[in-house]
Amino acid sequence: MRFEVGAEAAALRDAAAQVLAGQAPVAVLRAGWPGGDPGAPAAAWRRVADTGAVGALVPVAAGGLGLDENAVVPLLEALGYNGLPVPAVETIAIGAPLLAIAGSDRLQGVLDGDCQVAAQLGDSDLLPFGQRAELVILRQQDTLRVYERTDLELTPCVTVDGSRALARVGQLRRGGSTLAATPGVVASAWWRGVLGTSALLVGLAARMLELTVGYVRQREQFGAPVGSFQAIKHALASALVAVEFARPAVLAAGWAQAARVPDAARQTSAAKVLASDAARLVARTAIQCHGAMGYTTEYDLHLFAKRVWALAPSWGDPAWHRARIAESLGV
Amino acid sequence: MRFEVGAEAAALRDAAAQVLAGQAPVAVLRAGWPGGDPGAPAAAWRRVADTGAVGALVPVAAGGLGLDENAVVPLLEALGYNGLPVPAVETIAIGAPLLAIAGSDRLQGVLDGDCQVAAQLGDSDLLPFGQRAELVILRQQDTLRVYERTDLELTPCVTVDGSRALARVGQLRRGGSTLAATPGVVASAWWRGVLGTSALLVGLAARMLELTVGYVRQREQFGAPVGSFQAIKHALASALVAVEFARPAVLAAGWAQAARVPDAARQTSAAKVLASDAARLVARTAIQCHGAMGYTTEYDLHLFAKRVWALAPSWGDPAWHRARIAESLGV
Amino acid sequence: MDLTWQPSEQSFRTEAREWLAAHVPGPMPSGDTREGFAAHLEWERALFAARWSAVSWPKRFGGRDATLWEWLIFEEEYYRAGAPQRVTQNGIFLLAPTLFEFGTPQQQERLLPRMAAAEDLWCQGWSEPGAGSDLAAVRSRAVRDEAAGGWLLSGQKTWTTRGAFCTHLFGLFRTDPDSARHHGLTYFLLPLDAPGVTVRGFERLDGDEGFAEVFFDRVFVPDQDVVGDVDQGWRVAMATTGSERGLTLRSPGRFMASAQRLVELARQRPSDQLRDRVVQSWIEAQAYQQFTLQQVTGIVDGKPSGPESSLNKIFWSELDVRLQETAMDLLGEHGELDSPWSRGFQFALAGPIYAGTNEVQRNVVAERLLGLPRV
Amino acid sequence: MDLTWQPSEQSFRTEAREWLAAHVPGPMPSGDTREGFAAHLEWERALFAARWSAVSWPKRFGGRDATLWEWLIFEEEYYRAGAPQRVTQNGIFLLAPTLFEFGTPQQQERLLPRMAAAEDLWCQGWSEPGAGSDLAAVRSRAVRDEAAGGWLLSGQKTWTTRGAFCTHLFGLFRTDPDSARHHGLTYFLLPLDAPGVTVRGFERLDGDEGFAEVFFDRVFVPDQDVVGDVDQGWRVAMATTGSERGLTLRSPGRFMASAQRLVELARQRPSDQLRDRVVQSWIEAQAYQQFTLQQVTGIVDGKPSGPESSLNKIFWSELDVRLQETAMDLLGEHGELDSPWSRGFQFALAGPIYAGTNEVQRNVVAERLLGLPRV
Repeated sequence: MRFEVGAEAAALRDAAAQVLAGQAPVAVLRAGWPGGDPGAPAAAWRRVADTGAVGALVPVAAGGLGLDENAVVPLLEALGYNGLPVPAVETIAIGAPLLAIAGSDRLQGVLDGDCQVAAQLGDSDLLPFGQRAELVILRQQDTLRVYERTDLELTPCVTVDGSRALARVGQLRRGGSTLAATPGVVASAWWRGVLGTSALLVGLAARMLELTVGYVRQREQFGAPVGSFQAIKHALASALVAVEFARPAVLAAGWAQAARVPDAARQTSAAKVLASDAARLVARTAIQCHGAMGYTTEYDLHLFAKRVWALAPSWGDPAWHRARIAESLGV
Repeated sequence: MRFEVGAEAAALRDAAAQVLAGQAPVAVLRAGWPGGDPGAPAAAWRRVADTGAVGALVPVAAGGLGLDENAVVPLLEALGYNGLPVPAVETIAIGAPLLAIAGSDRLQGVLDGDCQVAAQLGDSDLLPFGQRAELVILRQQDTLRVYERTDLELTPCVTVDGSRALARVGQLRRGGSTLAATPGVVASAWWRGVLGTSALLVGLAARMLELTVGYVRQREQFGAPVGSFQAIKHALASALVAVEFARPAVLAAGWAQAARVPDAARQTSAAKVLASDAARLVARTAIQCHGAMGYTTEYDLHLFAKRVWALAPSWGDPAWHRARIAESLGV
Repeated sequence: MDLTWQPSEQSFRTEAREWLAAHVPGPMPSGDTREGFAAHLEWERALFAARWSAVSWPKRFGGRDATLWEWLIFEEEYYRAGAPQRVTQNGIFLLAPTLFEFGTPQQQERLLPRMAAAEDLWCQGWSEPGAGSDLAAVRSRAVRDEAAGGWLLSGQKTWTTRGAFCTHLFGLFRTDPDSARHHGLTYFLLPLDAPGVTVRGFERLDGDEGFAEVFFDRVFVPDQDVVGDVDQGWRVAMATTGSERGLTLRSPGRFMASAQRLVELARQRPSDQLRDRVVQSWIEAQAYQQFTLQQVTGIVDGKPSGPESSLNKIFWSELDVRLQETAMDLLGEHGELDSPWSRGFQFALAGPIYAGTNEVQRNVVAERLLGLPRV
Repeated sequence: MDLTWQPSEQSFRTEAREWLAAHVPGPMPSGDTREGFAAHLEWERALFAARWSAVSWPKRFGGRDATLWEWLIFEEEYYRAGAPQRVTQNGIFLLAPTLFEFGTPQQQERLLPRMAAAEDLWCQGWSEPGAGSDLAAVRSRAVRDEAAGGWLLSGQKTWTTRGAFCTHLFGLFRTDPDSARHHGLTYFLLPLDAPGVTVRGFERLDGDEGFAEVFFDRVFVPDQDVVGDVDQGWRVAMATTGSERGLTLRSPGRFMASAQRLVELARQRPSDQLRDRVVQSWIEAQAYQQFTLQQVTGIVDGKPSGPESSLNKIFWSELDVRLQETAMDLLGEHGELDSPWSRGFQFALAGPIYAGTNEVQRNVVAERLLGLPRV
């Protein structure tokens, strides 16, 4: 029994975090919004790829790092914390490993960070990053198929988080090839997506909490730092509790997936519930503690809060995951 | 449009409250617990009856005050506030008016406060005050029947609120007579019970809040009154909000019943939800704000909190009432 | 208790409902964007033409002498009809009550009709940089210009809602340089095109350019545009923040209409798991209505609503957040699409912040209604 | 990450599970009542006889030298088996860690074996009248008796759990009369039958006589019963309140077992409306387990758990309240009957109060983990 991020996983996470801190400041996040230069987040993604991060789940023989879900969770938490608007979960946790299994010639471009992968494995017709990702993975019944973006009918959508580059997927689909047809492979891709999204949410929550703590320490009202008021202290303490109890649940779910334990899916559902609820609580608390400042787009907080509002209901919303757990518990 | 307790209703409430303040101090509440003298609350109830309160819904011709539900709500709020362990809702809102309609010779004893009435109009086999009330009203399918307590098989139960004198009703029933057989009359008796219980809950909540405010104003910790800490202030402010928004809902439901408006039942369900949730919130907040003091039976708070825990799930718990509202809204 | 409406009130309701049914325009861009503001101005002028823009005002200023009850009825009908947001609300609901109480007859005659007609568009200058909820932390100052018979205003205001589109501003400035906190402040009115005023709009959470910073560089304001007495601005301003926090800004009709729309959404997207939250929002909207009816009865009887208005503010703002969150949860993955619901959700998050944060409101409730010690 | 157990740990689990299955008695009255306490003492002695009463202690004091992991496993099995509450817990889980850290070898030899064997039964003397959470507000005093080689204790302690049934007390007394707050306190041990001690039991919320007031009138305590240095009692005591707040008092096994029982209750009384809350309690119990495994990994690696233990306290105590409230709601009208659930609900309400209220814990989290300013 050792519950801690292993050395390799920590090294990958730290390398990615360092690159992100240097290459993806908030200006790069803002560039992902309409009217910005989408080349900026794409360039930052290439620098992330230089660390090998995109190939975390790809076998060494195929050019990857040959790690498992234990490494993906801390990595994606770091990406969530940074907020870079790219399909990180879809590319790292789904696209790269499946392209590797399929022996696709597109794998190298993905590993190099030149090619991002969007994916919709649920029943929705909404495709995050569908306006930008070069490759798109869609589920058709029990099969996953991969398309060139240009072979699909994609209609851009206006979204709350303007950097999601969301598109609606039409019925018309040309080309494409089967990426996975084994039910187990398709299912595990879905659960890796849920896991990765949970990790992003924990990272986003940690970032917003950090921003808020910094703000309330310096901001004064009624002659004292806002952070000295007990109401603010208690709200932020509750936020920290939520984050600190969500994080181990996500790590444990990553371990459960990597170890292929029988209740890995249920643990992942629990992790998604905790991470979604924690991130939404922190978003709400952060906006409230910032006062009117949290309510502007000039200040950075909204970039992270809006990402949370997009991710919390995706990959199965908390209600969906609770219902699955209920079923497995027989209640 | 006038949303206020009318003059007659206020006079009755104030008269009852004055009697209760004098005749039913906390020692009388404690006498209702096992090992105490049940004669003490019974005697206080007779003094309440002297104000005419028991006959609030009984026509003047039958010896009552001839008032309506608008008067019963404030009266029962005062009884809830006091906490006297008697079947006030069952006797005032159900027993007395139905005995009057039935022309029963037991009415006078009820009006005089000599005879208390217990009632179980739901599907449960638990009868609050079944160990003490002289008369018992039970629902059998669509009929209400009234029994002498001694004609029923009643097994005393140990309860969290020891003053509830709860009994389990067995199958064996002797004697008894039909009190109401019209579906409308049976249904309106149920809804008066829900309404009256909601009023008791508002009164209990107000009492606990008052106790707590008094306590935190004088109690010092860390060199300052507990009530000067913002966490305590905010918790009690939230408690007050809950009470202040539940009270008008109960008054409005009382008016809706008296005016026989079509959605009176739905309004009563809403009132019960708000009153139950407010009272439980206040109980929880009050115990927390009292610290360890709230966790002893020597201090009075527990007398009111335990009553709330008994009443909130009775006469339809909040889930039941929400489900009814959902049905009526078509969601 | 009598929760029925008079025949006159019922016919007022019928008149409002019929007029609104005939005139409410289709969806328009948000009034907090530059293009949307113009469309909303047209609507405001249509309202004024039919004397619906400020129903509770005296007829001579453009109103209908409506009672407080009729005002509640109008609001109910207004929101039920899905009519547009009121871009004039800071003038009509915040400044006007102050002018009725503290303004001179000349000020009232001069300002109110133009306000009702949406000719003058008022924004408020309360918050300053570094002081949001702390309204008494005013550093913007006014220096006496005796010769010119007025004052020279300098400093900066921020978080001015729709400041970039309005024509006039009301706000507090420090007239006594030696004073602190809420002493020595004076309540001024000024046009935003006065020499020395600079307005810079910026974006709110929902992407609308709904806020502005306003800079003052020796802006001359004549004595006739001072409201109330010099150095007494705090007392004057509190009258409007009271009405902002309380009844007038958020009438129950708004939340009853939102709850009804939530119920309709839940019928379209049924969810066993969210049903109770939908019901709870409906219950709370009703409760807010009943609380308000009780409160208005008191006001009609001459009982002023003081710190009680903090109860309103806490309740409606948190009810609104819960309601909108429930809608977002019903929408699930589609919630991230730009829509009236996603905009409503983001807008609702401002509720517990503006007009005195709910933290400040809970302090008020605890100290002034429950009597808890200040220190 | 490696969330599997070693073979040695698995066989430890098997041994514990089998012993518990064979020995756990049927329902008994609460250990916080006079009759129940006697029954619990018998159970404690059975535990001791099989060396399960203090598994993590050295063997020479009656333990098994169990690792922290094995202790977690034992707790999981203990609660899963529905074994009785531990009436010895204040000694074994609060005093013993202090003795291991600050006690002399003589004190350890003299006191620990009797504690493990439930021969000495310890209660704590922390709170005083007028000071509950404020542990530093100690007014009970100890006066030096140089001639007799000891101290004379006077004053009063209250909220002493099971004080009416215990044999010994540990607590803080003021040895420096000129000191204030947490200075000048000393940590004393004494038998409750010492001359000058008066114990008065009183009732908790759930009706059990689980609390006591203890009065001291010049009670002599020899120097050998002082723990740590004179006037350094605060530092000594903080070691035990740390363990009270954190890991040792509330291991995850307890909440996993409660969540499992809640799931079983929900299967018996299915409710569409409460299902999500049942699931949420189950999720939170798992999360508490995972958090603890992470924390214990750190402790095993030598990273001390300081203010982080406030996170534990907040989480488990509020999880417990939500879990028990859900059970009460599932029971509906039957919830008011005296039952393990209704007792568990009332007991849970003490969680956010004792061992440092959650208000104090949130202050600690905000100030020491988030670095928010104290003033």
